Amino acid sequence: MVELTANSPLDLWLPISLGHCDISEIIPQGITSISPFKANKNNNYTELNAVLPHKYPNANRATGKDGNRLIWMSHDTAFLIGPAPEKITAKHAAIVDQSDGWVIVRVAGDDSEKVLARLTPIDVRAHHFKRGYTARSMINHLNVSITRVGANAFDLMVMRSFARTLVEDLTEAMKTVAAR
Amino acid sequence: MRFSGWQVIKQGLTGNKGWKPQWRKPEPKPEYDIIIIGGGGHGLSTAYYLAKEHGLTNIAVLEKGYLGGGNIGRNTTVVRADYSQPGNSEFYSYSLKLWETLENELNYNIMHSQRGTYRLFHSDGQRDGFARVGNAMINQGDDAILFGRDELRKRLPYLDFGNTRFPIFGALYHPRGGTARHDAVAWGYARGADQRGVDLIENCEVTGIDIENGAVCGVQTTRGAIRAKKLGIVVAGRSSQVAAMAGMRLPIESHILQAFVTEGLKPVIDTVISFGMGHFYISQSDKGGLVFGGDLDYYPSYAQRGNLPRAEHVAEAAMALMPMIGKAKLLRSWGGIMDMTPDGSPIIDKTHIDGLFLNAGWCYGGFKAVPGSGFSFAHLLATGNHHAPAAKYRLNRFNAGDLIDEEGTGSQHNLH
Amino acid sequence: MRINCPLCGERDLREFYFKGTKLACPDSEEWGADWDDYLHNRDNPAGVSQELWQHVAGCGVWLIVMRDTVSHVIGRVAVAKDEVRDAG
Amino acid sequence: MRVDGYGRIDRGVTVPFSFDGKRYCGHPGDTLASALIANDVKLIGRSFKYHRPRGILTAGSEEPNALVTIGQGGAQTPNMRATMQEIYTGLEARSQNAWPSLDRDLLSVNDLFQRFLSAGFYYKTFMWPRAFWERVYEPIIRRSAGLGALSGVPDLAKYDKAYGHCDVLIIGAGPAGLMAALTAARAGADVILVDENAEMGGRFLFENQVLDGAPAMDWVADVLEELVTMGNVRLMTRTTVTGVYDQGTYGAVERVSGHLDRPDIDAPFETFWRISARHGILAAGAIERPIAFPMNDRPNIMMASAVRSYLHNFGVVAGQRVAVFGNNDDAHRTAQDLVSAGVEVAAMIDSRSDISTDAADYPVYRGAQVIDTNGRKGIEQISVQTQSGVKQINVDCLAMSGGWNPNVHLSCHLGGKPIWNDMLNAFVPDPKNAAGLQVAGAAAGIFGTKGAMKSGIYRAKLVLDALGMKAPSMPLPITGDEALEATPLWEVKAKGRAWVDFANDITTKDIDLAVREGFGSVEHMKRYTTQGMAPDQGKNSNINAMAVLSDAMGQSISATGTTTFRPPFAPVGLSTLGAGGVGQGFAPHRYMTSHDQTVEMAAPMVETGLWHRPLYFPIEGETKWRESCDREVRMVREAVGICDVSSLGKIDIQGKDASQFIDFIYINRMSSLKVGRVRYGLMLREDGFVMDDGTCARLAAQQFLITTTTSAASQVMQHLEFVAQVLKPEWDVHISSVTDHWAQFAVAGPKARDLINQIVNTQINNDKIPFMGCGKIKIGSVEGRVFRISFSGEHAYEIAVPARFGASLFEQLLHHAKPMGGGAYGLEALNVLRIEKGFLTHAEINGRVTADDLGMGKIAKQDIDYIGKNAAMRPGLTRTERMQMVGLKPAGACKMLTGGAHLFEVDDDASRVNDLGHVTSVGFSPTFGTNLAIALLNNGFARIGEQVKMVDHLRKVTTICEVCDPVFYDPEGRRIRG
Repeated sequence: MVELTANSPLDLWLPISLGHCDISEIIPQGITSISPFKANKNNNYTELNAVLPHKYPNANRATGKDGNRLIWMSHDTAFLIGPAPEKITAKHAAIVDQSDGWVIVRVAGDDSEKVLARLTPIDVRAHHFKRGYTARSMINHLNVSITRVGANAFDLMVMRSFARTLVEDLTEAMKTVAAR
Repeated sequence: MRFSGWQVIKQGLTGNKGWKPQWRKPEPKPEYDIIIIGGGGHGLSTAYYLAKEHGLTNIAVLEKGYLGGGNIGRNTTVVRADYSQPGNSEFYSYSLKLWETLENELNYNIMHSQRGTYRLFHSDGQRDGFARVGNAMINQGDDAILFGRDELRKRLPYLDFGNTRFPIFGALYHPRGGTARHDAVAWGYARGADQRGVDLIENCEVTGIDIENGAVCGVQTTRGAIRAKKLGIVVAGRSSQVAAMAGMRLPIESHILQAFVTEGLKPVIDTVISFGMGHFYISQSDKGGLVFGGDLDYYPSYAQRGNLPRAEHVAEAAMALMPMIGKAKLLRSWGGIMDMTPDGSPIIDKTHIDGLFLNAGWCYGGFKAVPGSGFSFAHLLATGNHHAPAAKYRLNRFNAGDLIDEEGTGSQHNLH
Repeated sequence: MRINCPLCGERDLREFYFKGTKLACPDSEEWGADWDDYLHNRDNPAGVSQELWQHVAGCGVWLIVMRDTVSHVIGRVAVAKDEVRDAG
Repeated sequence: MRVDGYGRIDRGVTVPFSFDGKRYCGHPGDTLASALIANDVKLIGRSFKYHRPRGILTAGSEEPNALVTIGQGGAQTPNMRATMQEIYTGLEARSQNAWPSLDRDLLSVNDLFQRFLSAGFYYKTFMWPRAFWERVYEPIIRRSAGLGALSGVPDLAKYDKAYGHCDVLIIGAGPAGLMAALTAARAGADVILVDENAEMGGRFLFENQVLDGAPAMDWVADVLEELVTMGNVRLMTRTTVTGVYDQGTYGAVERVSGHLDRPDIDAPFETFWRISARHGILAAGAIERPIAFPMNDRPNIMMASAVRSYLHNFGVVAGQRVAVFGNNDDAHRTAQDLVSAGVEVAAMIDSRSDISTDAADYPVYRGAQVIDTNGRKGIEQISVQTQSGVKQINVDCLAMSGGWNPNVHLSCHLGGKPIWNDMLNAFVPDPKNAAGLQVAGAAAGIFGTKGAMKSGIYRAKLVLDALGMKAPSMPLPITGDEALEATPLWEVKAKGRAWVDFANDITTKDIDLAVREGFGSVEHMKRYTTQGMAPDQGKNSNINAMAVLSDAMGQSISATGTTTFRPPFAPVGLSTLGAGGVGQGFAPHRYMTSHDQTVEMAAPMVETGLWHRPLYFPIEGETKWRESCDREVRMVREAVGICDVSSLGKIDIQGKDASQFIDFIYINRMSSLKVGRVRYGLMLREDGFVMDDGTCARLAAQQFLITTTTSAASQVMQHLEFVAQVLKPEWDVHISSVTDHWAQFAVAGPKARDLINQIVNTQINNDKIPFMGCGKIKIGSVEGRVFRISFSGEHAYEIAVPARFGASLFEQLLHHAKPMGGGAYGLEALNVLRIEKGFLTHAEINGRVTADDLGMGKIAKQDIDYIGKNAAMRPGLTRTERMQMVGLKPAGACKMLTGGAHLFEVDDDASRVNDLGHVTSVGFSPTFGTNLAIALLNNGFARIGEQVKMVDHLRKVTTICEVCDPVFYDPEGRRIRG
């Protein structure tokens, strides 16, 4: 029997530390895209929340913690980062396995805000973008999900095929920040 | 007064006191045979050809501001005939032929410089697409050459052939393409029309179009009412507003196109180059400034100014393609208002109102079209018949589905 | 330019895509003047215009934006799917 | 020459640099201009048109004359302002626009012919003979025009971009800006304070002012210290705000390392900032304006304020015997400060006759004007028209002041013009112009120190009010409020050329000529003379030119008006604005999971829609791409081939309305599709033309998976969201791109099933997965999907696994295929295979074709509505003589077919009027041993079996072709079902 092995486009690329910033790949147990159907949206996600590990997040917010986090991803979708929820069915929401569709890169360290300020048009400074906040925006030319997961830590998600461009952009920004 | 080198010397020796106004500043008459609304490049060339080709001289050009103040004075000055779609091919070819004799015809040095245009391609598929265009150009009787990478490298060694994001495979070269001094084109036509008796009336804004029994009878202006039985609207950037005065709604959305110029530099780019994988094209003016542009800002605007994302994209494309111009400094940026149509091609047509004619929708191909557009529109105004090279630029072609969609991007106005 | 996305907040122009004037799609199944108007003809006002944008690099929502084409001042921004539902 | 006891430079350290190859020394804190003045260098460059000797005019970013080239090779930067360039050890500066040398410039002969080179002369000549324009005249003009030169090699320095956010952006850190920053910061607002100089302080740097009884710079130091320690303030020096954009967006250039002799290798040369500010305060000060008097362009004729700046900030003076010419009180400060510093002031020439001169300790000529100057490469003598006649005065420096122009530039970037103020004799900002941008201090026409500081506080308070913040009480330092009394003096009417625009060599005579020739509107004058279009962007000349124009037109300055102020405020390097674009940075890369192996296999890559895809996989002995391609085609036809097709768009559509949604987006019916089945589908745009094609698989009753072409994937995704959210919001449907989640491989060829069965846990067969069927597979512990679809005409599958297993699956497939005579194939073979089978790509779906044109009209639904149905009914889209998709094969002696060639009747000329269509795709078919093509041909369906002539002028090919059905290979479809 053939057994396939798993790998990541960033296997040989990360982690990287430069100046006061470190980037590393977070490989979650799974990523499940959850898009509530109208009935669930209309009853404030009551039924849906009953089968989710955390509340379905409001816009621009993430719920839960490392290893099991719900991140608001778009006008109709949140991603569950963690083990796939078992009880959820197509009755509640459109469920799509995105475990391999996106890569997560954690940007951490004292200069992480400065590095991100070179690449994203949104304001990620702590008093504007607190822990538990998430945003859909851009990193250079890439569409990205940015979530603050700690005092100086952010999780960036991009579609898997863009992973190396994300790392290249981050590395370049880390270099210029460190050089100043 | 005829312009010539001798005249320049003669006047120079007498303190340059003998030069005369290049056109009169007449008061509007109560009535004209034909009124052209819009004293931009197309309006002035229309008036010129009405006088020259059709002997019609009881003509007024009404200009809201100053002559040549519209897109003729805010473009990137490229003149070419490299179109492939029936309708465009014959028109731009005709227009280029007019360009080639314009200086001597107008006795005005418009600095038409046939320095060639290169359209770069970056894949085999794009090469075939450009080959289709180049073959269409030759079918039309114009010139085109397909250069591979090696030949192109010899000609344009300063392009990044080594490490650019989208490797350069070659270019479609159009030797007769080039540039011209934009303002001078407007002034040359203005002087030529004026010499033939056309009244060029500046600071005269049309505020209403008078229509009786389905026929045009004149206009209301900030300088009073003026009668005419034929009226040509040639007001790129304000076409929808002026047409609305006649109760018309046009297939036009107005978009902003930014253009840029650097400080003067010693000669470095002796041709016109356009990038095939990002929106960027560039030439160098006779004064030494690098003149370049890109795509629309994408949102409708009448503001004659753009925003940063487009400016940055254009500069990034410049750096991707030719990093040797990195040390050139951007001096000025500006925005022209483009009449974008649902197929990217213009309109030269009669309207459902007798005597009301429309010349609009040039998207961003207007500058190179100036001679052809004026010639064809004058023909239509004077004879009532469509001039063959512009015969496909009908107003109802969108409804009829007879589109001239060079880019194949469909009915969304801003995608052309 | 910055547009206030009702879901994401105020964001830079570069995150948005402009499609065109917001017009109601005609009901008729035959080609006719209503379709010609929908696809091609525009008021194209020099002033406030009702426009269709997508927050494509953000939450993906389609927006109805009231925007002045001369001053670029942006007025009401609404989520298109809510707006249409409210109207219906 | 240095003046002891003056300047803020560090005299304890010397900094060597060179100018035109000659070595000099300066001190830390010097600009190139101040260091050259210290070394008594007067001649810095040659003017644009007449190549006249020029020196330093100003001490700021508005400098029009002292433009130099810095550096060598890729670092060579032309047109750098000597007044802004800080010196560092090893700085190499060179003069511009002079040949063979600055001192002896051959083209200075132009100055002798100046009477023939007046404004616009070139429009009147160089027309004969015609061919001479490109060959003779233009090259000469171009060589003599321009100023500095690019090196011609790439700029290798680093640049970057950044975003900033704040409540208040304050532009300019002079008296007004610092007060505004302090006020806003103390209230708790989020503040960014930028200044274009190396140090903050604005005018205080350049004057000897006293605040609270101490030097003003002590106060500046205190303020900066307070601001630095607050957490809510970002101070940015060497930063120029270059443009104001909508909704409080500002562009700014920060000069990061261009002043350092050994910057960090990763440090950017400059950073381009995009700053989003809820409010802005423009406190950019004012620029002193020159006076247009005859021969006012000689080296060492300087702005009076610049003379003062050089004295106070750098401790240098340009001359030992200085005259000052002005129309205002401020000019007297220059005279006074020079005297205090021990420099001889030979004359203070004041055009006003009604001033008191009692207190002056220098000679004052009231009601006098400079009417001429002398001196070859620097001023030596001036002629002064005094009330008692003309007097010659020997001087080595002349300071001039025509009053001050508020720096209104940025306040006009959002449209609108400044307004003329008769009291100030200057244009001041129109408060209506820039929403959200307050103007304070000299930029608003408030020239006195006290007034400027007060206005800084006031403007900050307005901003704080709007932010809902409480303004702190702000005590004002004790200082004077010296009013700027001035009487306008634009032009000295005397014999000789008086420059208005130094940088572009425009004199008052040029403006007079423009008016004489009818170019009297301000825009016409600008365009005709080119006034204001030089590197200084008219900062020194615009207002004077308008005044001279107004005079010539006999109208007021406010009636003349200004031209439009446009970004950038100061020139911006393209490397800076385009930071990130060099090399690979211009656009992202998308990689498939097989990428690394593919590169290892030496496959050349090509990009479609940002995805890198292999063209072919060369094996040993193959030297030409065709050899590889032919082998790969035969491999698929005879054995099995593997192709990574992960880049095709994959979109998951779910919901109770998914089925009618799918029916609405495709022309053909999908709702009848059974679970586990796949159907080909064609999508139209709203305008009735074909948008894309692909397959649609029904995974469950309410779940579909559709595929798109690689290049149209994002367009289709956006289109579907538009349909779901805007056209059909009442439908319950969700759309997700799963392109990146699945690694998908085409396995094609007669042995495809055998190959798949070697790696899957449970064998597949024709019953389980029939043609156009789909289902689940398991490979070891990995669950995947299989689709029985074919783009090659062979028995084929696409198998998909989660992307983390993609590389491994590719490896396994190759490993197992090898013994079967199979292997990987690339896009070249894929293209040949699909041409043989007559399948479409975007070479055919060119945005101008209808479903009918592609022979697909027959699959369209007749009963229910779908996107594009109505628009496709237009007469122009339904004519039978439209171009239709056909196949072509060579039928004559020439067997060559080329993409992009056009088609004609065999006996017709290859000209436009005879054009019948064109070739969209070409490939050499090893299967048929000939070239095959797909083409769009007028009325093509009716012409099958006939001959046409293919002509490619560009590649010089003419081929007689037979028009065929585009399905060359296995038209009955036996193999595909096999």
